[in-house]
Amino acid sequence: MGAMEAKATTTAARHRQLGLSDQDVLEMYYYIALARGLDERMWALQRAGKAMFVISGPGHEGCQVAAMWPMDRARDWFVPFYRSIAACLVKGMTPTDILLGLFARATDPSSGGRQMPGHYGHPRVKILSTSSPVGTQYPHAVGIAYAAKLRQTGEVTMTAIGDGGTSQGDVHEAMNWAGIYRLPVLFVVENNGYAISVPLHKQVAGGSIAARAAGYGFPGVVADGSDVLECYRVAKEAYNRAKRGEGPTLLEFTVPRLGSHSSDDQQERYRTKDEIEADRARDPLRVFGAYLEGIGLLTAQRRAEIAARVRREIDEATDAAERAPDPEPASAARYVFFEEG
Amino acid sequence: MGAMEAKATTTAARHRQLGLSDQDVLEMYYYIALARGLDERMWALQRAGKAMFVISGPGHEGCQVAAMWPMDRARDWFVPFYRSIAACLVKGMTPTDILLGLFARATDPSSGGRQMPGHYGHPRVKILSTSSPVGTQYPHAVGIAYAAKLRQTGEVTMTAIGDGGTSQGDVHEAMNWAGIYRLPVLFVVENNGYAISVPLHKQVAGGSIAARAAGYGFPGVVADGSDVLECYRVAKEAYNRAKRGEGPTLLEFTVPRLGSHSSDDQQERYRTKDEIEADRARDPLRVFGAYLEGIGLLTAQRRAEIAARVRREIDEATDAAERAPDPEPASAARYVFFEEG
Amino acid sequence: MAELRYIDAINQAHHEEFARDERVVILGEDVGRKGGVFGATAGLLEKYGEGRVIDAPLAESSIAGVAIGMAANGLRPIAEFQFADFIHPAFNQIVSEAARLRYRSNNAFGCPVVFRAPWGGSHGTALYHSQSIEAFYAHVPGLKVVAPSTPADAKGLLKAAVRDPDPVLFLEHKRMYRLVKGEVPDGDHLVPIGPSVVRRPGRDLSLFAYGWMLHEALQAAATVSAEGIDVEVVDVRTLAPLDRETVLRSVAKTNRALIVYEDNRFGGYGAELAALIAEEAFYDLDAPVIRLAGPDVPGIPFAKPLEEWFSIDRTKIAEAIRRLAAL
Amino acid sequence: MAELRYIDAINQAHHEEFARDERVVILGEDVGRKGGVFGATAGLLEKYGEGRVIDAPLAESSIAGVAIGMAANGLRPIAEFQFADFIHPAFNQIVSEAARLRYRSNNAFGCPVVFRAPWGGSHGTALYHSQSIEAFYAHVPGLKVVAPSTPADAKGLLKAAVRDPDPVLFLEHKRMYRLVKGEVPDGDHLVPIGPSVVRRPGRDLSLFAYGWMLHEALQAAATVSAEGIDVEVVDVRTLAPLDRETVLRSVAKTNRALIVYEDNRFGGYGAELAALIAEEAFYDLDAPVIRLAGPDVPGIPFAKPLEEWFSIDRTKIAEAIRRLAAL
Ligand SMILES: Cc1ncc(C[n+]2csc(CCOP(=O)(O)OP(=O)(O)O)c2C)c(N)n1
Ligand SMILES: Cc1ncc(C[n+]2csc(CCOP(=O)(O)OP(=O)(O)O)c2C)c(N)n1
Ligand SMILES: [Mg+2]
Ligand SMILES: [Mg+2]
Repeated sequence: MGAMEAKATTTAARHRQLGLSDQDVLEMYYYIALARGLDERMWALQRAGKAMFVISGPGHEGCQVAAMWPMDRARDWFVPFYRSIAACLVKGMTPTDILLGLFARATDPSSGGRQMPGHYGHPRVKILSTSSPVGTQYPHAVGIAYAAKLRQTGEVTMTAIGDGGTSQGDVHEAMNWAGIYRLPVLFVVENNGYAISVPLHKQVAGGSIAARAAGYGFPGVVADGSDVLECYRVAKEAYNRAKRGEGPTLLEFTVPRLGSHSSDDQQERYRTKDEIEADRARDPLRVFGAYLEGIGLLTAQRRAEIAARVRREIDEATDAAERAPDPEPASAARYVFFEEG
Repeated sequence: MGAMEAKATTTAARHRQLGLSDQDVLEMYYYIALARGLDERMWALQRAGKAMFVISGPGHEGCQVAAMWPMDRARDWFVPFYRSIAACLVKGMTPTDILLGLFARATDPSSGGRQMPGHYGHPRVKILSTSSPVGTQYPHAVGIAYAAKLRQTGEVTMTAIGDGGTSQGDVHEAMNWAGIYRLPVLFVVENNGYAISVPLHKQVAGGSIAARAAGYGFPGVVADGSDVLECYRVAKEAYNRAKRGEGPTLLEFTVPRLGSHSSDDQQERYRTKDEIEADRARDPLRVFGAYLEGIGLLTAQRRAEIAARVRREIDEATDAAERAPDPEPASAARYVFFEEG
Repeated sequence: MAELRYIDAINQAHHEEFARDERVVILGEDVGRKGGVFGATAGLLEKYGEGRVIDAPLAESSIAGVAIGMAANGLRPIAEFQFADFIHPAFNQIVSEAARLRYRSNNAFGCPVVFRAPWGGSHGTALYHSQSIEAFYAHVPGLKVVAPSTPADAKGLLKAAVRDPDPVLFLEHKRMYRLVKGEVPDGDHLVPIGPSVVRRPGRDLSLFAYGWMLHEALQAAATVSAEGIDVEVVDVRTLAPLDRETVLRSVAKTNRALIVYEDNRFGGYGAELAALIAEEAFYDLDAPVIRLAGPDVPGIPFAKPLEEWFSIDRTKIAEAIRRLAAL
Repeated sequence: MAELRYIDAINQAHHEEFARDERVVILGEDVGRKGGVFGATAGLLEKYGEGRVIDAPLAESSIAGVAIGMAANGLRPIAEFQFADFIHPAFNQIVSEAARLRYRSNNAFGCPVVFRAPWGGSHGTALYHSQSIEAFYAHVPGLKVVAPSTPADAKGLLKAAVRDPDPVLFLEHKRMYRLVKGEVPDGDHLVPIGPSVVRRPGRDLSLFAYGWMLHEALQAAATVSAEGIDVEVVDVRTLAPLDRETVLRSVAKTNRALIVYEDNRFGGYGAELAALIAEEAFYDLDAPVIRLAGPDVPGIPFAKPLEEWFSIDRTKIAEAIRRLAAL
């Protein structure tokens, strides 16, 4: 298929109707590929004994990139969870930032090597520091959004959690606040059907997380996390609502979990081979790649270019992060309370 | 209106269609009047300096009596909150039991004088001990219901809370559990529009508590707490669902708060005279009395008989409770852990 | 200098900080229309409006969690818990989040939130409206805990807490709200978080207390002074971080230590004071370090005879002083 | 007598109690299909089914609260918290409800619930998978707290906890699960909740520890014995209610006390031990009561150099022993 036809196709393409340029969707694909590449790199490093622990988001990247796409990278806030690698990359963290955390280096922007890998945070790009207790981030996002509304900064806040996390009382309390004050906050739920080994039917009464939003007087929508453009469409709509002062939206993205919960888990112990296999068909990297290929945007050459760029960036990031210094032992005494610098 | 017509009317009367006998509804009216009378007595004793503190439920009695009516007084469980006087009376506590708590006597069945008034509990009639932290009782009711289902005892569990209490994370977590395991539990919410001074619109996003049940996959219904028979109808239906193993129901009863939050509160500081006045028209004692009178069941004579009986029982209870001994100081050291006896 | 009740000093501190800094907001149950169940926030809603004076939903974990988020985005929130007994649902947000945010982010994010809680035993407040919670929180690094016992300190420490870049748990003893009056300096009166203060110099023994117990202790000290026992009373008004020097200096002077607290004795805050003295002032001690504290039962019972059985008062303190002085 | 790993002893205790009493159930995250993230509950689901082995929703407050209700209606629930760090959301249910139900109901209702929590620092577990939580809960009257340090005690105390009529917080040190092996008596092996035990008799000083610290302490004691310092090591395996007699008897014998715990020093559990000794054994003491504990920072950092800076190990303990012995 020649470039001419490709162009012709894309004008009518779905992404165009959503206001996304070819450039946009190729960049979105790049981020998904980058996050996936980083992911694989981290597991390889862990298996090689160079990292103690990995928790990442294979299968979650599509909806994360799509949901982050409408956000103002510099001005809006993001309150992540441990699977939010792709979202954090789009928001402005670099592969080096991520790997500095994996190696727990002194220059890790998330925590200076103080937290386990996957606990992202970055003041400059307005990503709030992540902790481990599931659910606590939802009220934080609400507080940030309340401040934005009171101070009239126009900031939108997005936060993310998994399906299991929605069982926490904090999530209910946060959504209730956001509904009462019609706050500019997007509640993302990345539903991969499991909380470690606990399946959705033992986690979510009624089976629909999005359905709960109605109980708080704001919209809840479900989108297939493999359908990146659909995820973008609902996220963009939610973002615009927030911007217009019409309050929060709950965005439930159904995604496959393309690996074990973390490097400490073996999903084969509680999931069937068939189920794990079936999930591969829902891989957003594959599905979105197929879409771009189908409309002639992702040519074999472009695919190779992107793959090369991703590999180069990850190699460079790995070297930079490995070379970075460990924190000084005595530095552990610092920052219990405020200190200059 | 003569007895003949009265009889004639009642055969067609609403309560008959609901399967309630004339005897039933007169007894229901008696319990509402008894609870109200006790209520007034407690406030009088507090004003007279004979009680330190009162928290009660004027306006809530109708829905409480109606919701408790289908329950098996001996076999089913009740997990109350501090407004549940009428419900506890129907379940089997006596006016003396209530007043022993008001006076904090050694023989107070709820706590032996250890807790503030209004913290009901009674092992024999299966009323779980009440604490003060709002919301904690919901998971307890779920645990009781889980045990009932696992042990196949056929017990139904009812618990109650106010509109403000629904904001607590525990309430969400409890309803999620109950939905997942389809437990035989009735979640009663007595919505009087205020949490002390905080109005519903600052408390409940979306404005409907009943609407939240859908998010957990079980029915939520609203009933006017002044319409005792409607409260009974929805409660009976919910009770039957629980008995049939079809799971929980959320029952939201909208009720007037016919007084201040407690003897420590002055509602005039945050509610208008008109609003407080308007509430009186919704008094379930009045409304239900009018219904019974309208169908000729509650004749002037019967009304006088009931009033006399209520006064007599409350006078006797007051004397008995006042005469009861205070706890021994050293007894405060007991029952930190299990002790025989 | 004006004489104020404890509650009025707290109310004034709110008004002054709200006027000084528009980033200051308050969220809590009944803090708006009602002005707080104890009146601590009276008048704020009328002056500063619903945006800054927030009648929060009945959900303490979110009151803490939302405050943390507000602080991350430029506000200076005061989170009021209606009773210290009801701070427990917020334990996770305060301990896992507020106290750890700066440390875990390597100083990238801070958490300037004031958590206010009316605390301690009063008359007829029973198991759930009388709890002492300081031991749980003073043990948490990253969190500051203050417990002022005078109107001047209440005002000065609250204003200092609002301006502190880190989370501060501010404990207001309910018993003092209307009972305790005192001179409060005019103007922008600040009391630094940290220093303890000697309320009554003495030679024979050092008595350490805070909150309401300080007042019972001063009464007891007055009683026994008539008997010739000269007690030094130290007000540990900041529980964490602790002013070790003032504690150790006092013991070095008197060679005897009595620690009084109304919380359950076992593992209470006074245990840390006793442990500190036993390790750092051992060679100064002429007698055992004595603790006088609440019995180890799950709460203060309601009935008067039971409440009195539980409560530490000037009489019990005077007895403990005599006992220690005689050792 | 069989040699078992700590984790296997705990797993056995579950299986035996489930077989003995059909009222025993367990609820927690991943306790079913996965058998627990550490394998403590492996095999239970297959044997006893989903009714009694409950993969709970991810909501700790309800895990505690639902267990309390189950206990009120005739079950004997074990509530597992996946990590002690995540027990915090359940603080209110455990402290306000479980610990107070019997007292507040004047013995009408009890709360026979076992709260299990893998706790303490291990390698690379960082701020949120390494916390010491014992100080928070040992302070709560109405709650029992145990922290076994051997497989035999782990099995015997867990079985005793399941049969106890009151709530028990059962702390399992993660570091021991696979590292610590030991002989476990066959049959229905029970260890009573309460008594401490002397693990190593000695003349020169008493070292009090529990959990993983006990093993580091024993190593340190072996090291210094070569130097002629004879350390008595006491395993405080029940933290609350505390066996005061064993503690005081040991100090009366050695006249020196060293308390080791890995939690933050300030207000930690060891403070109570030190305070007890300073008050009850003062005249037995030849030297200050020394505490060796974790620094007062909000958590154990992840990076190895930082983790080592924080952690108490045999080397630091040996130094403390030498220091105290020399005083
Ligand atoms: C309060 C709390 N409880 C338990 C854990 C342990 N834990 C970490 S992730 C996880 C499962 C989360 O599942 P889900 O929310 O669906 O997110 P997913 O990992 O599937 O993306 C659990 C139980 C925790 N981190 N915090
Ligand atoms: C956890 C907790 N927070 C705060 C309180 C103080 N308090 C007692 S009742 C109440 C209001 C409850 O309102 P609602 O649930 O609507 O019940 P109502 O009193 O209106 O019947 C509050 C805030 C409490 N008892 N527990
Ligand atoms: Mg999941
Ligand atoms: Mg209400």
